[in-house]
Amino acid sequence: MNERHGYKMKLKNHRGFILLLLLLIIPLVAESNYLYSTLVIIGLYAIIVQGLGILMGYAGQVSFGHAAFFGLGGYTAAILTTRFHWPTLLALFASAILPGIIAGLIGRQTLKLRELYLALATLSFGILVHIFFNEGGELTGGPSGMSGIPNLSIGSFEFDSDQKFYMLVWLVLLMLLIGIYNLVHSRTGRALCSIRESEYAAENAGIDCARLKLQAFVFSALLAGLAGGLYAFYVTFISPSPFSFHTSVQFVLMAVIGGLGTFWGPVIGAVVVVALNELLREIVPLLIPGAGGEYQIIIYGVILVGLMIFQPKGLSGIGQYFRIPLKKQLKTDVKIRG
Amino acid sequence: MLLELSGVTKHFGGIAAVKDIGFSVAEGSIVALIGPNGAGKTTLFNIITGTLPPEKGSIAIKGRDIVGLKPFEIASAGITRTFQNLQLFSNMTVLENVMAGAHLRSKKGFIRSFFTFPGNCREERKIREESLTLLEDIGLVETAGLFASELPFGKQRLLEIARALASHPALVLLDEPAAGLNPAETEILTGYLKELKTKGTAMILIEHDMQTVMEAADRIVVLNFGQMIAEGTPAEIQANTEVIKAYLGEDEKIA
Amino acid sequence: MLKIKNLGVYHGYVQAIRELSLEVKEGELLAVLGANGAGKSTLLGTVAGLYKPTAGEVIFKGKPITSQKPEQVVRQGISLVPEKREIFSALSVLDNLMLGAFHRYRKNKPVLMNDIQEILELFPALKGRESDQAGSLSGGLQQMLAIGRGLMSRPALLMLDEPSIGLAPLVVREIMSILVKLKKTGVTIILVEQNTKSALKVADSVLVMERGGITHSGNSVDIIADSSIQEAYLGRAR
Amino acid sequence: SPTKEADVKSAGGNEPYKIGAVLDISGNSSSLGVPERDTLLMMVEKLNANGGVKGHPIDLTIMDNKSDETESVLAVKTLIEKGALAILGASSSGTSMAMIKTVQSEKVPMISLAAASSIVEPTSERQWVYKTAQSDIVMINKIISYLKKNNLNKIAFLYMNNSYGDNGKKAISAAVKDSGIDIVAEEKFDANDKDMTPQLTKVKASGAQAAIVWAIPPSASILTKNFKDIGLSIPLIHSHGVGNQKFIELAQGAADGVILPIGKLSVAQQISDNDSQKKVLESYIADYSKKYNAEPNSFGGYAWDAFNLLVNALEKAGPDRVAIRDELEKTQGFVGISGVFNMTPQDHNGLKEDSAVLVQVDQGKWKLIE
Amino acid sequence: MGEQLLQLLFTGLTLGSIYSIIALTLVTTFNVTGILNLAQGEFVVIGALLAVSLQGTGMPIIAVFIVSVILVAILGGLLERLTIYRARGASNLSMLIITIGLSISLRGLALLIWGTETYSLPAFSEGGSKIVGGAALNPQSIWIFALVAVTLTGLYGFLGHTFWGKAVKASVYNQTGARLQGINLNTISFLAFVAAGGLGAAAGVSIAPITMVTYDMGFMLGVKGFVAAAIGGLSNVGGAVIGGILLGILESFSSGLISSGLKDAISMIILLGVLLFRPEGIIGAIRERKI
Ligand SMILES: Nc1ncnc2c1ncn2[C@@H]1O[C@H](COP(=O)(O)OP(=O)(O)OP(=O)(O)O)[C@@H](O)[C@H]1O
Ligand SMILES: Nc1ncnc2c1ncn2[C@@H]1O[C@H](COP(=O)(O)OP(=O)(O)OP(=O)(O)O)[C@@H](O)[C@H]1O
Ligand SMILES: [Mg+2]
Ligand SMILES: [Mg+2]
Repeated sequence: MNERHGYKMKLKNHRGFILLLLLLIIPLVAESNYLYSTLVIIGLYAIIVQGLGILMGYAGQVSFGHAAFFGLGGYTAAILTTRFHWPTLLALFASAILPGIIAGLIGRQTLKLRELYLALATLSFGILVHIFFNEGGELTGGPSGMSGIPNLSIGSFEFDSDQKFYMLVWLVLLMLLIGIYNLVHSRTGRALCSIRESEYAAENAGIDCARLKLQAFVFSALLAGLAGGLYAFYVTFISPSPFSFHTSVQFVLMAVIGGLGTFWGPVIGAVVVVALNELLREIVPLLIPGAGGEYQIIIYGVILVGLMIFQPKGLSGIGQYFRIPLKKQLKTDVKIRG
Repeated sequence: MLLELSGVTKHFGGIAAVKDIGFSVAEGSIVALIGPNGAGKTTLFNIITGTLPPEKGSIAIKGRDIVGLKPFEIASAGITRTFQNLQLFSNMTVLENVMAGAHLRSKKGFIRSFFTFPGNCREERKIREESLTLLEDIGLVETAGLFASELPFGKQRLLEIARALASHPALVLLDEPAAGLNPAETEILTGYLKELKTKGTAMILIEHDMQTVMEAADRIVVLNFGQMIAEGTPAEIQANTEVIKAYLGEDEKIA
Repeated sequence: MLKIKNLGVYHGYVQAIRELSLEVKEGELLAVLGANGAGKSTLLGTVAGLYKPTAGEVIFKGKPITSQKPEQVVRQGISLVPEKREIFSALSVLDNLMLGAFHRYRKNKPVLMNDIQEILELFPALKGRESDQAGSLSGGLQQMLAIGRGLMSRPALLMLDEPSIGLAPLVVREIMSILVKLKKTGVTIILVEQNTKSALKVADSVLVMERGGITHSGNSVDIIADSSIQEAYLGRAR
Repeated sequence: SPTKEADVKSAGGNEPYKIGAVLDISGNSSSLGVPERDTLLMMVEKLNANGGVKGHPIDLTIMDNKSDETESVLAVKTLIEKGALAILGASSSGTSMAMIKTVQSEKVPMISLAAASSIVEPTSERQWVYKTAQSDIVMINKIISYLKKNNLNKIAFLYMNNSYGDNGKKAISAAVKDSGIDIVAEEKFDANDKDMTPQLTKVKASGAQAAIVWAIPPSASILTKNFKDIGLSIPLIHSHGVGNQKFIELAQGAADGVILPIGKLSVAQQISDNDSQKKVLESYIADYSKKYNAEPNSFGGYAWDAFNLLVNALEKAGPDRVAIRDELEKTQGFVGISGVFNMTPQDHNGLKEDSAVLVQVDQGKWKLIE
Repeated sequence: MGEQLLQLLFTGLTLGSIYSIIALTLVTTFNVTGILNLAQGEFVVIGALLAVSLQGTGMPIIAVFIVSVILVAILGGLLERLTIYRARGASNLSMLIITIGLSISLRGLALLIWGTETYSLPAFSEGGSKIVGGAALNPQSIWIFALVAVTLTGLYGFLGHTFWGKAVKASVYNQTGARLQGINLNTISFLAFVAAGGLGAAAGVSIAPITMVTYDMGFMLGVKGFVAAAIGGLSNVGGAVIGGILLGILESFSSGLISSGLKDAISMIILLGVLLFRPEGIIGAIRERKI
């Protein structure tokens, strides 16, 4: 949150919200299902990465296993609706809660680990869950997954069109953003950051690191699960493959590309990664006639590397180039006191 | 008595870092902890704050045994500290560092943080004001907006002190606060600490600058090779030949 | 020996050094004083090649070494003992000392070993700790190690950034006398200190920095006489 | 990636018929997607060169879903946006399944190139979905009858731990129920496992009289090597998943004696001249090897079938999605690469046992048995 | 039964040899640069694929081996200069992402050049598996172990017993400190990646006869190697090898005796166990004092 100049920053963010709202109106005019579904996917990822952003960017705890929570959410929704015929809305709630609970269970022990070791632990958790999806037999439908998931409906209102779903997803995201905005500018947000910076100091300032880390972990799992549930209702078919380790890495990519420890980072990250994929799909063939996926992959990787080299703190940092330094503060700084 | 230690012991491999230490700190008093390098002073701090578990011994604050409590619990019991090898929140601003230090001064939990109740805002504003005054007092207010990592070394140490004080602790453990300050700055700091004391904050002070120690401390505890070789008033300690031999050195004159 | 011509250094937006010029003679012990944030560490860091100056030049033994990389600067015979110590905490004390000599030789153990013995003689507190992890040492011991490592490189110009930090009074005096001995062997020394008293005892000449520039300079005697400096840096009664 | 067909306007002046394809060109199942893409490109070129569909050139847009289900959804939506009359693909079951909701709700005919029967069943919920690859049951039945003939009634079943193997397993366990054959060992392995000896040692211990394997190379080849190495001598029966020269190559000699059911493509020269498919097969092989100087494989075959089924329907129905769908469902006696298609409202695949043959590997060549 | 167990052991060793060589290459870069190179698997694959192409030209296998090692070593160095070197000073995470980016691009490149096909290489020594005590042993795995042994001794000698080795370690723990002692980090990281490339290729060429090679195989290999390395303790070359062998044997036995579907699950659970109860790996290293 590094608010170098208190409320000024807040204003800036409000501008961000307004800008976002305006951007969200446009597609409603455009009336393109393709655009809607792209935005739905972006929205879902943004939800996940927002949570991951809290965990990684603020609390400083890496997770390479969030695809697992994403999947758990998806499968919860799928199983509850198809196998047990729960009402969809209820199932959606469950799809957020369950991953949250699981995160709570594994978090206590896992979060004691640092950096790479935590990354590894979450990674292996992710792989375990993915194996469960594959081996779940009747319950999960094994490798071929399960189809026939109903549309999400609230009362009699059914989210059966891309447009409706688009509005739902981004409404959810917006509300989350506002909440998270408050969070990161609150005492809790500060405490999270201090954990990232130095756990020893944080503890000695009376911050219960273990608890707070766990809360952040559970929260991020909840969001991932929620997104998973929405995904299941959107595609109405679910199989293990979208929830593999690759996806976890994708989420981390989005978080880092967007900019860790920044408020808008996750959204930016999600937009950029998905949009980049779609753009390359369109553009590459124009540049290199007859080019197949190969070129897309290569270019995607190259862009990734480039970003990390030239913008290692993430894209949302670009703003800093335009921000004027706070002359006054820095001048007085060099003054000696006494 | 605010803090009471007895029989506190800790080994590292072969070395007895701290051996059977026992002394006590009265409310609103300053106890100085001195001794050669490697005597076990910082280790003792780590033990008191719960960062390291003691092997033996008891530690009680206001009569309540705090051995085995987690550091954050001990902090909420009213003990905070500074670190000899700085542990600042480097990528947070100076102000944020202090406000984080004031964590215990407000209550709002994870879930409530998602909403902005007027109450929360008031709380937040209060903390902010308090922190700024604290920075004012310690002379860092101009740098409030800088990242802690951008401060010069000496000011980073001052920031550590400010952060430790932010939660209005009953007892502060200061690990060489004057290191990296020049004599003039040290004097200002000493004055500030004494003022704090009159406000009722007790302190344990690890310091190699005898001037400060003698000026500020009510009592002095001397460690050597993990053992307590002397305890008493500044006057007594200066007279103590063993201390002079082990630590101060013969020709060290103290004003 | 070392010439600095109107140097300018920035940290981000902060100008830490502005139009600073100075000259250090061979075999001189120069003490640099100044309040926090005056720019002392930045000055040393720039000479050592850690920071790139935006203006001016640094000349060592007549050769310009401006904005050379640290690893190059060391080979010129300049060694810095940084204020944050920068020891290799996971390596043993012995390895730390050895690496101090890295730019001198890469093998030839015996020679190295008796150099190390000499250092250990200077810091008896480190004796018997040779195989311990440097990171497990106490703050002061780490400081000694850092200084010892600096000495191991046998520099022509030795720069120490607040070496007295965290050291017991006895040790501080020990170190100061070591510096004097070194100086006698012809080593040039720049000593940044906040422990003004001890520093002034040993310094030939003194230089007071403020806001990245030099406000006073001269031999230690004059400086101690100067009342304004008394006020600002030495405090009363010292 | 949308690979535009060379010169759309070549045929007549008429405005082109837009169709789209979503293929797994990169990613896990790229070995399926690539030959399919090549085949489609070849077909479109050829068709447009000869005047297209009633003078309307075909404007085919191929998109790569990177073997990813989410990408599949996005891809198919783009194509429908762009006004595709019908969708070909996707290459594998998962990616196909992911597209079904969209084509069903948008009412766009889709012809999948994947095998899983769940793609087109229940047809009541799949009015718009068709597929050209034989369902596993077709192949399984071939194998069952072979087992019966040589009264091998204790079998071991090994399968790849993905949807291909999974469907195989489902099919066979259903098929053996009342056939007096029982599965004495059932083992699976991962697509990227490097050594299947452990599974095979179990088979060895189980006393099975034949081993049936449901997998594709390279793991299928590795398994075949291991099978030889540990000296198993029972008949080794593979699935059509290994129906390409690569399998034999990689097995490095170990493949000899392997038996498998397969589409007729790989044994085109050996099948009798009065087989209705013979001509079609030979022309496809000729065209393909001329253009890419490589043997076509069954995946390319699925694409060939899908494309021609669609063209067939287009000729009758014209540029109208509903009509195209109806025509597809009416398809009768269509002679393709994978077999002779007879679609019905209940059967959106339309292939029967006669579409497959049993072959055995003999000195690194397919040899027709029966 | 005994025969079956022996067979499982042999298989385990074969797998183990593969995992340990990968783990070893990973740990090397990690120890020397502090970077966990997720593109390591791609080095392996490209090494093997190059070998396939070279072998097509009728070169003797030994020449193939050498040439592809050299080529990939160059590739490694090149990539380091183009990416890692330019990003120096960035956080570990950024570095990790960079290596992920590299692995993606390299995979794409491999796909472009060699397509989706699976290739294979002839074993170093003629005439397939040997039957030992009624169980089949793949002689290629012995070759791989030889490579492991050579690499291992090399690394131990270098890191443990040379002055440069110390310098390298030091540079991982404290970059500023290292530079102030005259240690040139750029050279070190450059050489590290050259080595990573070369070792990767060597691994690739020697495992290909068993595993065969497809353009997208690197990722899975990387993960397995990563797991193996972690079981052995990430910063411990010897541990990496032991971890690899353990992982191999574990997989073989659990798929032979329990369930092939769950073998990965089992190794993951073991990994979690190691992480939680012995984060420094089965071959522990001392943890340092933090404050
Ligand atoms: N985590 C640890 N592992 C091993 N040894 C340790 C550890 N912590 C402290 N020690 C040893 O315990 C002894 C006391 O260390 P401590 O830091 O308490 O000394 P100190 O009194 O603070 O010295 P200084 O004045 O130099 O800070 C030292 O010998 C140190 O090496
Ligand atoms: N990493 C940095 N980023 C930004 N500004 C910095 C950084 N390091 C130092 N500065 C600024 O540069 C100026 C000089 O810092 P420097 O550390 O050289 O002072 P100093 O004389 O060494 O102080 P001290 O005696 O406390 O060590 C200070 O104003 C400080 O805020
Ligand atoms: Mg200490
Ligand atoms: Mg300084």
